[in-house]
Amino acid sequence: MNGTAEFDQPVRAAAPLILQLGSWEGPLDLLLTLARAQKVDLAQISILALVDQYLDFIREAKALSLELAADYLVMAAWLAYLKSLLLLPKDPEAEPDPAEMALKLQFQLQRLEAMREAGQRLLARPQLGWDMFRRPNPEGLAEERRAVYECSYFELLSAYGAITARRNKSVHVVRRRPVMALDEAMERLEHLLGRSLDWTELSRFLPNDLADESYARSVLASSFVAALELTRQGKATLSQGAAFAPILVKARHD
Amino acid sequence: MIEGDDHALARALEAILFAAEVPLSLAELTRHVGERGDLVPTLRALAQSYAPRGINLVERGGRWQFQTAPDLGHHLRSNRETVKKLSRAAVETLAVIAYHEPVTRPEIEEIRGVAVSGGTIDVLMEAGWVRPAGRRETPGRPLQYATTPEFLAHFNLVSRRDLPGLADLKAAGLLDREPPRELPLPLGGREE
Amino acid sequence: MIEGDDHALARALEAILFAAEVPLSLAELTRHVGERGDLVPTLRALAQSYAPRGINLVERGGRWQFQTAPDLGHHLRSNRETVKKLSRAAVETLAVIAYHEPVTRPEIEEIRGVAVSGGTIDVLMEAGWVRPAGRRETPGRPLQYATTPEFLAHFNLVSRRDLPGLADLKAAGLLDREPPRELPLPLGGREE
Repeated sequence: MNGTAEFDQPVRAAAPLILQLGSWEGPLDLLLTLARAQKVDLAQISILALVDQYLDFIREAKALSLELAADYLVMAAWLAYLKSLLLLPKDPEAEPDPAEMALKLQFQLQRLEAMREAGQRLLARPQLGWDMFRRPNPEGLAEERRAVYECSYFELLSAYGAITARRNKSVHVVRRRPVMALDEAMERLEHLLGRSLDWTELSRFLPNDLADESYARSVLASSFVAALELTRQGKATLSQGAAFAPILVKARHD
Repeated sequence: MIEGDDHALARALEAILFAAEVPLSLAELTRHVGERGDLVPTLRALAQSYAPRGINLVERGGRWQFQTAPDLGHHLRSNRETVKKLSRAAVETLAVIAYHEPVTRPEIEEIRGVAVSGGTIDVLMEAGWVRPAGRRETPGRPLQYATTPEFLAHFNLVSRRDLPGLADLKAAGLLDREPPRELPLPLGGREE
Repeated sequence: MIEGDDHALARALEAILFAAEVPLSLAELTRHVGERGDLVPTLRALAQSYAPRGINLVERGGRWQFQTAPDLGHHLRSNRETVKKLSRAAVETLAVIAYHEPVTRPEIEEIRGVAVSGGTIDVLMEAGWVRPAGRRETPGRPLQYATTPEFLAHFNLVSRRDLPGLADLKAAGLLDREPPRELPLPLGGREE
């Protein structure tokens, strides 16, 4: 295979082989360099020739007792395996399919070369800070943070409602007083009426110890309503001589 | 745009002045473009071509520079709006002003039953909803506050008369259902 | 120059872009000029009016900026510019990310056939050209990398579609993860 001769040239030509080795970025890079030496489109590359060149290179490096990174040896083993598969009569059952393995290797080489070229084409483009320049010290744009306040109509109205309620409640709390409930007043009045047979002023049925004026008013009110209610129930009779005259009450037993 | 031979020179001058860190004198410009004769006519023509634009080329004390057109300063600030919720104190103060305007700060405090900090009214003025509305002609001449048209617009009101009355608020359940304070008690035997 | 109503908008955009510290997106421009409808037609017209000048208005990765025309670099490069050389590994890695983004580190390593040292991606991120772009939703959730608007701006690209040879590479299947099946395989000695 003439590949060996071709490959010998660039490697031997350069000064120390060890430096050459270090200049490759891994086995794929080395393979790409060897493939380029075939001077054909990568799509037309002879994979078998490429494998031979790679294996020759590794053999030479070993003969010179050069330290080879493990991945170079792994690639060599893999390529030797691929070569043996490719040379064997075609086995349709073979897994993996050697043709596909070779195809993948070819794809990887093409792809790496494409990315390498793309990188060079990028670098060849006009670049900021070399070809184009921006303003070095722009004034900048001031940003004013303006607060926008949010408040719904409902919040506004319920706030006013709350204020109004608070004012009313505060007045009410001050005047809060003990009251006599209607039930209590009825029970009490009915009980007292049972003991008395004559007309009696309603006010005389009220408790005597009404020091708290507001409680007195409550007792008076409840007792009056209790008297009305007992009358309605037919348990009492009410009488009043004139407007604002004392109210008289009497038990009714019929 | 400038035509002919001057075009290349004008382009170079534009780029140089744009990328310069400081305004440049004629000598400095010449150093960049090389000896090209008098640069002033080209600079003048360039300045004229920029005159209607938002960027102008100007000469100040013999140095040339690009700058933004002087009338566009307001565009160089942006307003980033941040939405803030009004504090409860602010909402209440706003409500009192709306219902009682024109109203003085002591009056607001009396109605709310709490002291009103100056910041609270400031916030309402910043929001554009409250404005000072003259002084009350009473001792101390206290400042009065009232709402603004923006206030009506924000709450979608045609006028302040659109604000619901106390009865409406009550019907809407916005008032506590405590009894009003002065309920006459016509039971007076004893008091009358 | 742009005529009529658009003139005021064009002037404002010129001034804003001139004063801006960084290239601005449409959203940022809108924040400065206020809601004025679609800004793109005005920006395009403005860019066209600057095309023959020494200063150009360009869109790079969806952001707009002024810069000097690319052919005038020789007037502007003084001794202050020092070119920072990218290593070959960094250039290749940048190309792999730009043409394959979003791409994970194992994918970069597979394409380059060699482990990517941490420093390589760091250098690209430090330059502001590459950014982490979320995780791939596959086992291990590997981090993905992509290019930035600053990358496009640096290499004078309007968008990724402008990457040199992108369409050809795509058509050749070289940006796929796997080799295309129908790719012909001239297996050297064996087939000849």
